[in-house]
Amino acid sequence: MKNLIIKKITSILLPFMLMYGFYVLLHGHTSPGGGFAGGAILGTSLVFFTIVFGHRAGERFKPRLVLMFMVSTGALTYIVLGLSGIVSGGNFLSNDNLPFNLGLLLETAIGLVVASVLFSLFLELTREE
Amino acid sequence: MLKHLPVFLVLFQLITAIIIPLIHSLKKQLTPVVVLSGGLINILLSILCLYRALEAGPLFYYPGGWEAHLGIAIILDPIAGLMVTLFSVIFFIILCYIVGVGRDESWYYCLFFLLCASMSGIVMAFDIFNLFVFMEISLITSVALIAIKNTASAIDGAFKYLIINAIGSGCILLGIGMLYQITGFLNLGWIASMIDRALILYPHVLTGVLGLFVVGFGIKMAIFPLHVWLPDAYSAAPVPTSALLSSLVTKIYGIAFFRIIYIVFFPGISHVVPLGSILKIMAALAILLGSFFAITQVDLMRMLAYSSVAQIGYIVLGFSLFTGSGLKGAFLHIINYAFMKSTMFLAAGNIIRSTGRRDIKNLDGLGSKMPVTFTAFTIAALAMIGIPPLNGFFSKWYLVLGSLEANEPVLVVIIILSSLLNAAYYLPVIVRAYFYKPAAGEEFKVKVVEPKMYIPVVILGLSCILLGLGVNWPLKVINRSVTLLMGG
Amino acid sequence: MHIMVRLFANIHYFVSLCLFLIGFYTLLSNSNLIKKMIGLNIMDTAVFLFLVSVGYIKGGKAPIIKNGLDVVYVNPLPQALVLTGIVVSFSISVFAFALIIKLYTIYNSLDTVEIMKIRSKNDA
Amino acid sequence: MVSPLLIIILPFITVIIALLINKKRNLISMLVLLISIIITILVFTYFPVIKEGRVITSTLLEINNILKIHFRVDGAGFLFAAVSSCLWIFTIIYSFGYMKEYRNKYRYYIFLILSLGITMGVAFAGNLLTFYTFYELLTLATYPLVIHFQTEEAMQAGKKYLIYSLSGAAVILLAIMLTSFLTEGSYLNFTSGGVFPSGFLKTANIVFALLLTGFSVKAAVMPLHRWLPRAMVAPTPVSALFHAVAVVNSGVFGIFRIVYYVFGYQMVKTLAVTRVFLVIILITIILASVIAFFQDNLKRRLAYSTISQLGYISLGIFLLDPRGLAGGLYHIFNHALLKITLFFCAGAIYKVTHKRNISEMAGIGKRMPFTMGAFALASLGMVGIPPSVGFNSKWALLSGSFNRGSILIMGLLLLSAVLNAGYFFPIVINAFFKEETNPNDKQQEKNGWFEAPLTILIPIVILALSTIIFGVWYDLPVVVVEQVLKNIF
Repeated sequence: MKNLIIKKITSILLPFMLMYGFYVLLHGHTSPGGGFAGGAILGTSLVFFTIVFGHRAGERFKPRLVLMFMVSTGALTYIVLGLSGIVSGGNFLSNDNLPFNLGLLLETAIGLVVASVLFSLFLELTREE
Repeated sequence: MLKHLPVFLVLFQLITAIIIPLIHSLKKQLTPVVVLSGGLINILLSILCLYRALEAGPLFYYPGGWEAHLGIAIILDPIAGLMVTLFSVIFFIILCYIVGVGRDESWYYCLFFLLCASMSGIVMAFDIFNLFVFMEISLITSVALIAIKNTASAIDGAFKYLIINAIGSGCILLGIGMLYQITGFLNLGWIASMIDRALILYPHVLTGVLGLFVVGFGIKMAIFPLHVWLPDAYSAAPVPTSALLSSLVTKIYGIAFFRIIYIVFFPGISHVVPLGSILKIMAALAILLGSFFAITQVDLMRMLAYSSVAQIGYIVLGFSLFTGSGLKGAFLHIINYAFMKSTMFLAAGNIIRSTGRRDIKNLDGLGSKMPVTFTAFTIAALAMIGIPPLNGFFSKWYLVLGSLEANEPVLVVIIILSSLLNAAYYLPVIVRAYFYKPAAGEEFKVKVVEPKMYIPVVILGLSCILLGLGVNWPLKVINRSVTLLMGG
Repeated sequence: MHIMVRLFANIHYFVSLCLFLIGFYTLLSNSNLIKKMIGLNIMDTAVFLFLVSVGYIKGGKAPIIKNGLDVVYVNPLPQALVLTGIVVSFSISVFAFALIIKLYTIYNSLDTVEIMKIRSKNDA
Repeated sequence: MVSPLLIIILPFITVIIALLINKKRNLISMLVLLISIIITILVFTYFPVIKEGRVITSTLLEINNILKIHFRVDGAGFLFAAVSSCLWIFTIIYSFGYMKEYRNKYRYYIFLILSLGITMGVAFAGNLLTFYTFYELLTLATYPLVIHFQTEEAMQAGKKYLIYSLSGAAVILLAIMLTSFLTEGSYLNFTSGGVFPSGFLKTANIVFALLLTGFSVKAAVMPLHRWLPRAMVAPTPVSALFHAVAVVNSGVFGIFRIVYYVFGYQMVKTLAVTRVFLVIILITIILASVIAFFQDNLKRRLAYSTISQLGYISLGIFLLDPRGLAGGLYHIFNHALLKITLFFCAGAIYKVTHKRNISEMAGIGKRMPFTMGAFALASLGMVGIPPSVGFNSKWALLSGSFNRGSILIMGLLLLSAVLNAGYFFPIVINAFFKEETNPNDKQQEKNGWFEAPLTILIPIVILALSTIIFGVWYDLPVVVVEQVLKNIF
């Protein structure tokens, strides 16, 4: 998009959007919100960025591969965290005997997956052949 | 550690699904190795599951440590163990076939494993919502598995599949919400404990729930009037996909549906709605009309697709008889059908791949050109028709016995008639292939079928014979499942 | 009169039913693929509305347990259901749109009737 | 003495061996001959046991109470197996000559030996389900033989054969399932005296009618016979073997088994269906003879004669009388021997002169004296003239119906014998005493004998002689049948 105003406003807004996304993500276990909502906000902000600044900007860092790795890592992290419940003697995903807050870490993993999936879906759908 | 088996199984499948694309992007040569070893370990794990389920009775598992009425519930009973094992075996053979064909698509494998995970989830879910989630995963992965072929007809079929099944999902979700509203639980066991009260207080709501479930699951199972999406999707999909989808996926929705029916609704609901009769009529129509449609098809794959519509009818029939033998027949037919149909689809895949022809009329004289593939196809077709020593006969036997127990002689006639109809559309294919000569100018240019492509087909075909001679073994497990469902 | 009162008391169920039917009608009656998807989404929304209203308690707070406070919470389970449902419907929509884009590049049309015509022409 | 399983499995193993030695296809026909001889010897090892009146039963595979692959070697089964396997040897030798210049010999021999194994299965099956299994397999294994020439006509005939047979089998299956349901699954093993519970008379009628309908298809009882004349497009050895011996007899044998070993003759007597079926059989006997009278195609005439003769066997079974049953069982033996000879002769004539129609065969006896002589001998047997083998069974049938006190049946039997004479003797007379009508025939120019090759001629001559030998020395069937009768009555 060539509109200068939109570009400027976006560049101002973007950090706040990201921050809000992280806020929702990290406070998900004690307040409304959580991994999916936060991840969605993060992903949307990236989408927003790409819409305004163009595909070139969005795809600057070979995002397809990076995103694929992020999705995979997020999902694997979730599974590994879940398994830590078993290791500590409880059921899968159980939080009872763990020294750390499983909820927060899980939300982070989910957020990672959601944000990267959302963004990669957007990139795939809008890709010009 | 055996306690965690069901989770391990699903997690293993998920992890394999996730790492396949990663490995593929790092080192391409490793992909088939990872895929095949993943399939093998999958078989081992699922056999372990079956063993655990048979040895120590049903195992309930609650991830996160939440109790049954709040959290997710997973069950590992003989039904789940049996289905998981069946699925992993067929799955592995089809994987071998894909590797043999040499598809260089890491995403294809990834989706296959995801589908496998969601299937395991469906059969092991003991709370409705968890079931719903797994069903949606399997919906999306199966559509992706169809659309991955990227031809116009495949995408058309996939879209149709997606939209119609999404309506089904909506219905199911609405039904789940209503059921939750009147019972206050999502766990099947707890719902069942509340259902008697609910039947008295809200009979109409329950009828509505049941209607939504029948429509929703009916779409997913492709039971007769709701089957419209199936032929387009299966005939256009890549061959391994249609083999897997047709032989197992729709049947596993059936298992999920009837598990809900048996645990929650049966037998109280029969005072409110004649559920059994409705399902029986649908099944009978599916059996007859599916076969009739199959007879009229000219395209081999479409014929096989319509035949799946008919075969789903058998399974629904067996379940909806609400008798012991009927249930045995249904379970046995799920197992047998998985082997028969995947044989046929993979054989058809070989035929199409090496000749480029899909029309039945153009297959004259192919039998001598592709003897191995066609022998397997013949065995599977004869099993479908129900020739005694082959496996298809035994499931029909139990279905008939179940219908007699349920005092439904009309259904017996329908089953027998449908075997004749089966013969009417399978035998011409075989006869043409073996005994007709290709028309002038229509001679084949057959590409060589490599052993790695036909060995999976042969293994599946042989297992049709072995399952026929050794019906004892699956029956043992099935008997356990049946007593579980019949609550005895 | 009595019926009206009951209807008003259960207005969310009524609305969700209406939305469901509107969505369903849209899905069936439109030949445009995008409009079909809109119909599907309306249907999903109706289901979500229904689910949320099932768990809603008037004056209830967000269901996060803090020590020592004894307040009325809304039922968290339906919210979890809706959240999951939204994820599912989102992914189905995205997938469907991906397929629609593919169809559009193949047939250069979004209309199912036209696509059918083109297909039958291609077959013949 | 070996397990019946081995006899049944042996052909299947042969097929596997045949597939392995695919390269040396010439060996296969010899291998098939060898195996059929071995099988015949193995079958005859049962003879001492049968003579003592013992019955061997063995269970191969017990899936559960319902589905059990069970074998039973008794007199009747032995008779059927012995007749079939002996005639199989002759057929294979005959095929060496007959099939020489046709294509797909390899397939032909493989399915021929496969059918032998399956026929042995039918003979030795020990319960209804096992019987049904082999009965169904027999259809599938003989189909490739029926359509062997793959002409349009053959394909149509094959289609008809399949439709009729599979539908019949489906009806049988329905009946078996009903029986199994009524008896709670556990009493399907053949037992002399019957296993069907006596409580359900109404259902018993239905089941019996269904079973009879199903088996009538292969036994070619009249309204269900239409596949048989059409199936005459098959190569002559196949017509001879299947439409005189194996396939049609399997139907008749099925009727025998259900009447005496499933329902028991006491019960059958009380069933209403029995009378109806008896009438249908009598109509079949007479009507088929009349139709045969008007056929000009030799093989078709023989086919209709087969339908009529099968009626005799069914009649013998349905007289429900020791003498009558003996007649029926003798007639399995006699008819097989006689009809295969007749078919072989027809094949030899076709092979040498390419003539199918009787009207073209005038004077052919002078050219092919051995073949037509054999034909004449077999015709004598068919009519039932004493020194020949056919006399025994007709006599037994007559005395059976006399015991039953039915003058009508006796009269119809005699009438049918006259009709037999009426459609067989003209062929013989025509062949020996008329002048050749077709002077343009190539063979006309050469004088003298014009017999078929030795591989064709020898089986014909041996079989024709044996019709007389067995007519005089009738111990073998008598000994066996006596044991069967002792077992049943």
